Amino acid sequence: MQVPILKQGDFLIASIQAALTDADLRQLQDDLVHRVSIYRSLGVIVDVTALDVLDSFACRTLSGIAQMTRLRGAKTVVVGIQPDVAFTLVQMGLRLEGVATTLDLEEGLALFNRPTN
Amino acid sequence: MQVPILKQGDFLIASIQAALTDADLRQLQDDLVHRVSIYRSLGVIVDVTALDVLDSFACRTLSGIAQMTRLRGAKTVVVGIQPDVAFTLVQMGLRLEGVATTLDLEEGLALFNRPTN
Amino acid sequence: MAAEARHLETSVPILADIDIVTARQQGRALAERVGFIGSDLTVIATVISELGRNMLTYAEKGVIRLRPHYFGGRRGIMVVAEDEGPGIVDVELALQDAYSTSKSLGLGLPGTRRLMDEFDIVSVLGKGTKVTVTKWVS
Amino acid sequence: MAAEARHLETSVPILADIDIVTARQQGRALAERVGFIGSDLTVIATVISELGRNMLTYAEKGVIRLRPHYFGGRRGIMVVAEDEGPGIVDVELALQDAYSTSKSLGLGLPGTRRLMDEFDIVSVLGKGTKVTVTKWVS
Ligand SMILES: Nc1ncnc2c1ncn2[C@@H]1O[C@H](COP(=O)(O)OP(=O)(O)O)[C@@H](O)[C@H]1O
Ligand SMILES: Nc1ncnc2c1ncn2[C@@H]1O[C@H](COP(=O)(O)OP(=O)(O)O)[C@@H](O)[C@H]1O
Repeated sequence: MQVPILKQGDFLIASIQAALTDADLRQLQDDLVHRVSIYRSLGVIVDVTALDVLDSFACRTLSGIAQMTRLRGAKTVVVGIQPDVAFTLVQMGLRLEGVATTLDLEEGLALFNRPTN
Repeated sequence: MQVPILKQGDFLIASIQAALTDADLRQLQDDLVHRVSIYRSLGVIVDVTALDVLDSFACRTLSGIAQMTRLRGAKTVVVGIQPDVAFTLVQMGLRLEGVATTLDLEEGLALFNRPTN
Repeated sequence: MAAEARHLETSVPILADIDIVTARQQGRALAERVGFIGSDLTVIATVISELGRNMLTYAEKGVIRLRPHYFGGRRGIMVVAEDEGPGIVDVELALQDAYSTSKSLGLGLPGTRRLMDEFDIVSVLGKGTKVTVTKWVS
Repeated sequence: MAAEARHLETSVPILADIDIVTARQQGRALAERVGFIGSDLTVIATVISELGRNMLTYAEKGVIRLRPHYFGGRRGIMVVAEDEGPGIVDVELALQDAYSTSKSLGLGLPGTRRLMDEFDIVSVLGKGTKVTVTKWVS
């Protein structure tokens, strides 16, 4: 199940469509990091609305994407985290390190268009 | 800042538009409980997309709405909890007792139209 | 209210990472049948994911058994993750936050313990590991 | 990077529940200026809300001071909530989860302590209560 990555101007949008295996997640990370370099993107949005679980591997991968794209000058925003998923994540002791989050894609794009501090 | 409550068939939808005071939240609870009785509603949706904070009073009020409407046969769904708000809530030690949550209004309505168990 | 679902026990062999996805989907479905709602479903799916991944990572393979659990008037779900891998040298240590032998986050086991109502682990070096966890409908 | 914002100290009198909203909005704005992002902003706003409500509930009124804080190369925000109310009889107890003298949840103070990097409380019976908390930009 490959994750489609859309290039929209200076941004990349990865829309996860269904549950992912660990291999799929690793692939997504590689793809995003690769494309951020090629396109010199300013931002990456990962839409996780379709995911009903963010376990430790998924968190680590999302943080990894944020970290590696930051080295290339891009910021990562994760959009569409289900509230139940957010609750569970914190209860487990997990954190989305270095990752900005918004409710949906629209807010995610708005975040990039706001002056950053 | 009163919260508009929309009656849509068997459901009530409260769309919070801006930050609320504690008095506003109390008012919202009274209004919803009152209307659930009058209209014999089956479900209540509270849209909190506009809230950038859910503190202990807000959590207690949302749980109170769920509890009191349940006594009148209606289920409560809170939609639009920002991920950062969800993270903070759990870190504080708070829980939305008896409250179902979904990402957005659409999913909230879908929850009611699904066969319950 | 869910009817009793005692007969719904299932067993998912974990041989590749796609099996983790299958196991957590089956776990969520079973949990719904048992009567769980909301974030409890997410919790159960997440725990299955953590236990399944540990099997693949540390024991190469294993089995996850999902079982409706009725006891003392309560209903719940029991998840048993069993493998014949190398076992865990120091279980106490493995249950501590951020301890990992694989450059991973080390939150799988302690996180699972926090999320579930009951948690039991038996590990014998050279024989394997069995983690048994239960969550009750509240 | 945010420029230093030492001059941005503000003080919000808490006399009615609308003032809590004002204080948390100002706190969030100041935190952004100092350089906080994401869920730290939510954390700071939530803490201000809890401290402000405690003042209104237990001391009728008080003041919340918001202050950029620079120390040892770190930058952060300091929130001081001070009132001249009745004080807290047993501070140890008040810091425990689920302890409340007002049928409330009793998570305001212990939750605030968990969320912030530094937490200090001084309460004198008949004189008042002062809670000082700091969060550092990570
Ligand atoms: N099924 C297993 N077989 C052998 N060792 C295991 C197993 N599960 C966990 N462990 C050991 O326990 C440690 C902690 O596990 P866990 O908390 O899930 O964190 P992580 O998997 O991220 O390292 C692992 O690093 C590993 O050494
Ligand atoms: N500013 C204050 N003045 C006097 N008493 C306070 C103050 N803040 C907190 N307290 C006392 O500490 C207790 C615990 O506070 P907190 O953890 O915020 O929970 P809650 O406000 O929900 O009761 C309160 O119930 C109250 O007795």
